Amino acid sequence: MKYLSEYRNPEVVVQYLDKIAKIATQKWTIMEVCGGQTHSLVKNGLLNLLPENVQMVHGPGCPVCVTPLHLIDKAVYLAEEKGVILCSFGDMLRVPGSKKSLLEAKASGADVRILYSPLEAVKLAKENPQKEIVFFAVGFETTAPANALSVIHAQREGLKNYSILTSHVLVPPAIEAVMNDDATAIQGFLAAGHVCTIMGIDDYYPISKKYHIPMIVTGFEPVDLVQGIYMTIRQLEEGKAEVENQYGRVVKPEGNPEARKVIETVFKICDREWRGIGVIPNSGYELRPEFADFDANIKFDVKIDKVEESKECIAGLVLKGIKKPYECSQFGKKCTPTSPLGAPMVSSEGACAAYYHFSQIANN
Amino acid sequence: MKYLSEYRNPEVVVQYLDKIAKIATQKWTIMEVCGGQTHSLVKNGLLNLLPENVQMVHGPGCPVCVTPLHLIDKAVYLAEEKGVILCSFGDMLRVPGSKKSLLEAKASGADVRILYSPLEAVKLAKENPQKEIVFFAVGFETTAPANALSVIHAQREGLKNYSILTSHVLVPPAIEAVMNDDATAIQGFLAAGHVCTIMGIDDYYPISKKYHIPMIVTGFEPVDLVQGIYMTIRQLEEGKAEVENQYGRVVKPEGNPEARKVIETVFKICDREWRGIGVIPNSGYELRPEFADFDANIKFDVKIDKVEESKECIAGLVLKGIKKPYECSQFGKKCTPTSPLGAPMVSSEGACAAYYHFSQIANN
Amino acid sequence: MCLAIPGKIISIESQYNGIVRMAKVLFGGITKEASLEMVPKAQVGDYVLVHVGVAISIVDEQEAKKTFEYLEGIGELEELMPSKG
Amino acid sequence: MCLAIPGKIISIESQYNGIVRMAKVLFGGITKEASLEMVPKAQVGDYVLVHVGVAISIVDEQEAKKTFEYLEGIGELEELMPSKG
Amino acid sequence: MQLQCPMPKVDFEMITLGHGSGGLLTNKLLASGVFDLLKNDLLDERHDGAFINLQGKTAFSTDSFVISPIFFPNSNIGELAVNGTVNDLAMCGAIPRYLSLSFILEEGLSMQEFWEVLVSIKFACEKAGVCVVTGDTKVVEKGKGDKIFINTSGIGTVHPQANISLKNVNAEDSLVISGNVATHGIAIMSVREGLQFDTDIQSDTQALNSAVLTLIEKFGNDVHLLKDPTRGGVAAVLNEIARDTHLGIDLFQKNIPIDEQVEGACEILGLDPLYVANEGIFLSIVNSEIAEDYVQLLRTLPEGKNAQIIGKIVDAHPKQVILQSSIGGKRVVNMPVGEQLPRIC
Amino acid sequence: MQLQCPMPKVDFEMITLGHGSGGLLTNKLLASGVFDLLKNDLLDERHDGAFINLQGKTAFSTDSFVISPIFFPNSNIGELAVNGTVNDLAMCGAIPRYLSLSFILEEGLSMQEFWEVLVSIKFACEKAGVCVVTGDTKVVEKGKGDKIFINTSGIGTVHPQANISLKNVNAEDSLVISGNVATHGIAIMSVREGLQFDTDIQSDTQALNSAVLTLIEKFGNDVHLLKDPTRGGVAAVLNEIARDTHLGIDLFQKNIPIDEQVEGACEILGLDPLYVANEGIFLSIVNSEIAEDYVQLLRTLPEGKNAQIIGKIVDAHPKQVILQSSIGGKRVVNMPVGEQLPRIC
Ligand code: SF4
Ligand code: SF4
Ligand SMILES: [Mg+2]
Ligand SMILES: [Mg+2]
Ligand SMILES: [Mg+2]
Ligand SMILES: [Mg+2]
Ligand SMILES: [Mg+2]
Ligand SMILES: [Mg+2]
Ligand SMILES: [Mg+2]
Ligand SMILES: [Mg+2]
Ligand SMILES: [Mg+2]
Ligand SMILES: [Mg+2]
Repeated sequence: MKYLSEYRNPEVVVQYLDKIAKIATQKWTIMEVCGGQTHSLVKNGLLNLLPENVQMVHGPGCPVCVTPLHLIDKAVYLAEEKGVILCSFGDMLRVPGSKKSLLEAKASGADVRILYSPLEAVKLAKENPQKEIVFFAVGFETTAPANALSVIHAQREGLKNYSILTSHVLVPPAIEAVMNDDATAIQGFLAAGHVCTIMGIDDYYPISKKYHIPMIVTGFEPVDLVQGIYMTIRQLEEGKAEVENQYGRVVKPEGNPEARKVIETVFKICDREWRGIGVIPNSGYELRPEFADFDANIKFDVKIDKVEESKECIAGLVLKGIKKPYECSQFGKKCTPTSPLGAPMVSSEGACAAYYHFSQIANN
Repeated sequence: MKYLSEYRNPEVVVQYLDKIAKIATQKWTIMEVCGGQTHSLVKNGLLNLLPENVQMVHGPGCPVCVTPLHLIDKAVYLAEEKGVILCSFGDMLRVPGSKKSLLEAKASGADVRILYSPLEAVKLAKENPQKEIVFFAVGFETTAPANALSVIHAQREGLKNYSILTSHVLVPPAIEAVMNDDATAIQGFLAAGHVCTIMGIDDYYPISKKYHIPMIVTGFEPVDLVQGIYMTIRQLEEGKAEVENQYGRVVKPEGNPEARKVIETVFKICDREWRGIGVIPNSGYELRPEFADFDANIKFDVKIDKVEESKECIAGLVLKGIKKPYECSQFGKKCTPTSPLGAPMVSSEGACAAYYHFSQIANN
Repeated sequence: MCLAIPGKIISIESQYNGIVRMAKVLFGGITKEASLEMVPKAQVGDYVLVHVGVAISIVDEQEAKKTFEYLEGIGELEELMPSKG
Repeated sequence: MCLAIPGKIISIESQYNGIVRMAKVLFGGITKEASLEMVPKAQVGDYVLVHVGVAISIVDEQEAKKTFEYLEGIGELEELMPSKG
Repeated sequence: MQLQCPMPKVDFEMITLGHGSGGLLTNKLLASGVFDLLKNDLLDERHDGAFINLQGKTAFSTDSFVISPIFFPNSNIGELAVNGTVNDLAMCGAIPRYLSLSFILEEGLSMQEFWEVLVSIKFACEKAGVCVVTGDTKVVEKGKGDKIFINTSGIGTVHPQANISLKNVNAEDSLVISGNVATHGIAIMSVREGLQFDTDIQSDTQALNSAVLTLIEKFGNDVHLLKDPTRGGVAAVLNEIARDTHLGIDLFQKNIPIDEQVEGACEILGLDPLYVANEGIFLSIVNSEIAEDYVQLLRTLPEGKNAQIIGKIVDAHPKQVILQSSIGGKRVVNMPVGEQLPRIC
Repeated sequence: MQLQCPMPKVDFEMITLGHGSGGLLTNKLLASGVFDLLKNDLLDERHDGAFINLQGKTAFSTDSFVISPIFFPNSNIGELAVNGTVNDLAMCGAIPRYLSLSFILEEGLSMQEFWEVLVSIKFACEKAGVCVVTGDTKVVEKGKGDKIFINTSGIGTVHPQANISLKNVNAEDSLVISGNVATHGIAIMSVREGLQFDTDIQSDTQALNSAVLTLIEKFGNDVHLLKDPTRGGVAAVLNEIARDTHLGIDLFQKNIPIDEQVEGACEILGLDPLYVANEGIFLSIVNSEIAEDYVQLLRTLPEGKNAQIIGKIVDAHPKQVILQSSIGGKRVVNMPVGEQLPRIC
C-alpha cells in the first residue's frame, strides 16, 4: 500500500538504526506520547533494535486508557437503559468500569454496538427513531473532528435521538503534566503525528522552550519512528531543544483549519480527569451549551459516584514515564489483559498491555 | 380425576350405547353444536360405536374456526406493529388469515404469545408498561366472562396499555341460522354444556318450540354424550321436542348470574360475521362504548380489507351440517391441516380437521 | 369449544385489596390458579369447573349422580315399552 | 492512538443536497466511505489520511520523499562530525 | 449431586463472546475445569479430533438439544443431551461408547449455570458408561441463542445379537412401551412461561442403554425394532413406523400407562398425551411369542417398572395407527401436524 | 452451482416452530428434498442412528458453526460446516468418511435460504468425498437463534502412515503454512453490520483432506503435526502448540503469505492478521530435513499454491511464540485474549 509499505522498508529502518547507534553517545530517555506509536514500536520489535542507551518511555497517549472509571460506569449505565443503543469504538468496549465493561453489559443484554465511525451512529439514529442512540465519544484531538461532525450531521438531520457522551482529552496539557512531575526522566518527545495533523505544531514551541526539550512530530510507521528518534537524539547530542516535523507528508505546520473550525464550533475546552493521573486543567473538550440537546450528560441526568482506582496500580507513574510497566508489583500477576487492574493493561495501546503482549521477550 | 373418570367409564358408555341401539327405530340426525363435543366424540371413537342409523353432524361450535379472515388479518397486522405484544389462546395461532397465520407472523418476528388465560394478558400489560398488550379475545359465551374480567382487571389496575380485539360469537343465533336453512336435516340438538353453564337454558325453549326440535344440554365426556344422544333419540322416538338438561352437575337452569353480569357490564350484543356462514344478526359481543379505551378496534384504527374465502371450500355447508367434510371436493386434497383451505380444517375442533385427524378410519 | 375441567379448590386468597378471590385448584395432582369472581359461594373443598383461568360453576354432587341413576331408570322404562328392542 | 491510514480517493459524491462530500477511498484493494468535509480541496486521485471515517489530511507527495532524502543527507552530516561513531 | 463438584474459582461470572474466540478466554474457560470434569484417557488432547479404536458394526447418531428452560424438574439440558444420544444409540441395538460434545452458549450465560450443566453431563456420562472424547464451544451474541444449545453425537458398538431394523417388523408383532407416556413433555410445560402450574411432575430422562442391553442379550433378534418416542411423542414415532413399513398399528388405549398428574395436566391444557414428548421411555416391537416374557423382564428393571404391551402390528389399515379407545371406540392416531399448542376449545 | 438443484415446490416459504416438532411438518421439511439431496446408501433410514462399518484407528471430531451472516463472499455456513469437520479430521491424519449433520434453525428462516445451504452441503460433501449418514433438525423461536446453526461431527479412518501428535513435535522442526492468512476472517468482516466495506475478498474455505492425504502418502511420519488455524488465527494455534509441547516457536514475518486486499482491510480496522480466523489453510510441523520438499509438493497442489515455511520449533523461549518482524525486530506473539475488536487507537 502506497505511503505505508515504503515506510516499512527494513533497509531504511536498519540504516536509521545504524545512524542512531552512531550518534548516541550517552543514555537518552525519550517519550513517544502516542499509543499508536507505542503499538508500532512493540509490534515491529523496534524496542529491541534500538541501542541499549536509547530508552523509550510510553506516554499517556491512549484515550481509551485514560477515560476515567466513572465515565465508563456512566456509559454502562446508559447502555443498560431501556431503549438506548450505546455505540463506541471497539477498543472502548473491553475497558472495565468499576463493576463491568461495556462488553460485559452487552453480554448481560444491553444494546452495545461497535462502530467504525461516529458518522455511522448518526445513521443508526436515523434508522431507529424510537431508540436513543448514544455515542461514547472518546479520543484525542485526532478524533474530535469526527465526533464533532457527527453532532453537526445529527443537527442537520433534525435528529432528536442522538447524543454523545464525551471523554475527549488533549495532548499538550498531558505533556506538561508529565514534565511538571519532578520525577520525570524524559529528555525528548516524539509528538503525536495525527494529533498535529489536526492541531498543527504551534502548541509545541512554548512547551519545548519552557522545558528545554526537543519535540519531534512523528509518524507511525517503523521508518517514521526511527527517523523521529534519530532527529530527537541528534538534537539532544547537539544540545538543541527545538520543534521539528518528521511527518511532513501529513502534518502541516498550521494543522487542518477546517477540522479545527468544526471542533471549535461544537466543543469547548474544559478540565478533564485522566484515569491514573487525575484532573488536568484545560485538558479536555466538552460540548458547547448550544449543543446541549446532543449532550448525553445533560440529556440523561445520571448520577454516578466517583470510584477509587486500585491502590496497587501505579498507572499514573507508568503513564508519566516514571516507571516501566514491569516495575509494577501486579504486572502479569493480579493484572493481566483478561483481568486488568488498571487502564494501561486494557487496550492493546496501553503501556502495560503493550509490554504484556509484545515485550515479554525481554524476560528471556 | 373426580367428575372426569366416572364419566369415561366404558361399562356405562356401553350400557347407554345398548339403550340407544334398542330405542332408535329409524334414521335420526343430531347436531352436536359444540366443537368440544365433536372432539370428544371422535377422540373416543364414539362415532363408530353409535348405531348406523344415528348420524351425528358437527355444528359450528368452534369459535376459532368461525373467526372471519379479516379479523385474523387485523390480529396479524397488530402483532406486526412495533411495540405490540399480541396474545391469544393456542388454537387461534394456527388459523390462516388471508396472507398468514399468527404463528407465521410470530415466525417472521412479531411478538405473539400463547396464554392460558386472558387474566395473564393483564399481568403481562402490568409488567410491560412500555408495550401495548392486545388480547385477541375469541370465544363463545363460555369464554366471554374471562375476557370481560380481563378488561375489568385492567381498568381496576389503571392500565392504559391493555386492549382486546373481540371476536365473540353467540350460540343460539347460530343454531337458528342452521335451522333456517331449508336444506337442514337436523332433527335434534346436543346443546353446548359450557355455554349453558354461563347463559342457562332459557334461550332454548323458544328455539325448541319454534323448530319443534329436542334440545339436550349436554356435557363433554363419553358418558355425557351417550346420555345426551340417548335423551335426544328418546324424545324423537316419543315425538317430543323439549329442552332437557343432561349436564345438571354443572349447568343450572338460570346459568351463572355473576358471569352474565360481568358480560353485560363489558359487552353488548352486535351483528357478527361467521367465517364460512356470513353475517348473523345479533350473534356476537362487542365492547360497550364505556370500555372504548380497551377496544383494540378503536385504539388501533386499522383498515383491513374484507377478503373472499376460497371458492372451493364448502365450510358454510359443513358448519350448518348440510354436508359432511368428506363430501367436500378438496377434503384431504388441496385442504389438509398443514395447509387448510377453510376454517374447519384448522383447529382440531373444526369439523373438517376432526374428520381428517380422527375419522379416516371410516375409509378403511 | 370451551375446554373446561373440574378441579378441587385447595386454598383461596384475596387480591386487589380483597375484591378478587383467587383459588388454587387441584386437577388430578397439579394445581393452577383460577379466579373465583364468577363463583362467589365457592369454598375450599368445592369442585369448580375452570375455563381459561376462571371458575365458571361449582360442580353439584347430587346432580352428578343423576347420570348413573338415569341409566338405572331406563331399564324400567323399557320394560314399559316391550315393543322396542 | 488514532489509527489513521492513507488511501486513494476513487470517487466523490455529494450528500445532504451537496453540503457534504463523501468519498470512496481505496486501501490496498478494499474501499470504504470517508467524509471529505475536513479536506475540501481533496480530489479523485488524491491520497487522504482517514481516521474513523473522516479524511483528516491530504498526503503530500513532495514531503513524503523527504524522509528518504533526509537519510541520504545524514551521511554528509556525519562526515562533518568525524568525532562520532 | 452437584455438590460433589463445586465450581472452580474463575475470574468471570458470565460467559462473554471472548470465551468463544479461540483465544485466552476460551482456554481459560476450558481449563477452568471442563477438561478436568470430563477427564478420560481419550478426551481430545486439545487436538482437532480424538483417536478411537473401533471394530465391526458401529452405530453413529447425532442430536442437538434446544430445550427451554435449560433447568427443569429433576434434570437439565446437560443430562438430557447425554441421555438423548445414548438412547438413540441404544435404539440401534448398540452399546454407546464415545460422545462428542458441542456447546453453543449465549453470551451472558452465568458460569454457575454452565457449570451445573457440565456437572450433570459428567454424571450422566458416568451413569451411561460413555466418554466425551472431543468437543467444541461457541459463543453467540446475546439474543442470538437461548442460554445453551448442546449437540452430542455418539458412536456405539452394535451388539452382536442385535438386529434392529424396520425390515424386521412383521404383522402380529407386539408393541411394548417401557413406561409412562408424556411425563417429560409435561414436566417441561409446567415451568414454561405463560403456562406454569404447580406440580411435582419430574422429567423422566434417563439412559436406556443398560435396559436395552439386558433385553437384547435375553431376546436377541426377537427384538425387531426399538424407538424412543421423543419429539412428537408416541403418535409421531408410530406413524413413522407405519408409514415406512407399510403396515398398520393397533393401539390399546387402556393399556397405555400414564401418571395421574400428567393426565391432569393434559386435561387442563387440552393436550393429547400421545403427542407429548418423552425422554425416559422406549417402544419395542417384538416377536409376539416372546412379548409377555419381554414385558416381564422389562418390569424387573428400574427403567421398565410400568412396561405394558400397548399394541400390535397388523396387516389391516396399512400406514395407519388406530387407537382402540378405552370405551371401545376406534380412531386414527394421525401424525401430529406441528407443535402441540394448548387449546381452549 | 446452486442452479443444478432447484428448490422443490413446498407449500411453505418459511421455517416455523412446527418444522422442528417431530410431526408432519418436520417430515414434510425432510421429505421436501433434504433426504434426496444428501442421498447415499448409508443415510439414516430415518432410524435413530446410522449403521457404519469401521476398522482400526479412527478419528472423531465435532464442531458447531454459528457464523453471521450465513451467506458471505464465495460461500456459506453449509459449505463451511462440511469443510470444517472434514478439515479437523484431515488434521488428525484421517481420511474423512461419515458426517452427522444437525441443524438449529431459527423460525422465520426462509426455505429458500435453507435450501441454498443444503445444496452447498451436498456439493461440499461430494467434493470432500464424505457422506452425511445421520442428522437432526431443531427449530427455535425467533430471537433465540441466528438463522442457522449447524453442527457436524465426523468420523474418519486414520491413514496407516500418519502419525500426527503433539508428542512428535521436536525442536528444529519446520513450520509450514499452506496459504494466505486472514482471508476468511476478513471476508466475513467485509459483510458484517457496522463494518461493511467493498472488496472482492472471498472466503477461502475449502476441504483440505485431499492435499493432506497427498502429503502424508509422500512424507509419512515426517509430518509431525497438522492444525487448521481457524478461530483465534495462527497466533492462537501456535500458542497452544508452544504451551502444550513446552517448546518455543520462531515465526518469520516476511515469509507469512497474505493477500494485499486482506492486508489493507487489517490496516484500516487495526487488526493483526495473525489473530484473524482462517478456514482454507493449514499449518504443518514437519521434520526440517523434508521441509523444502514438503513445501515444493504442497505448492503443486491447488490448496497450497502460496505455501511457505514460516517458522521453526526451538528449544529457546519455551511456550512462547516469537515473531521476527520484517524489519528485523522481535516480539512475542501472545495468545489472543478474546474476540479481536476493530481499533481506533
Ligand atoms: S500493570 Fe496493571 S496494576 Fe500495574 S500499572 Fe499497569 S495497569 Fe496498573
Ligand atoms: S375440507 Fe377444507 S375446503 Fe372442504 S369444507 Fe372443509 S375446510 Fe373447506
Ligand atoms: Mg440499552
Ligand atoms: Mg409486535
Ligand atoms: Mg481445527
Ligand atoms: Mg439422533
Ligand atoms: Mg434423539
Ligand atoms: Mg472446534
Ligand atoms: Mg430417537
Ligand atoms: Mg472439532
Ligand atoms: Mg474445527
Ligand atoms: Mg433427532
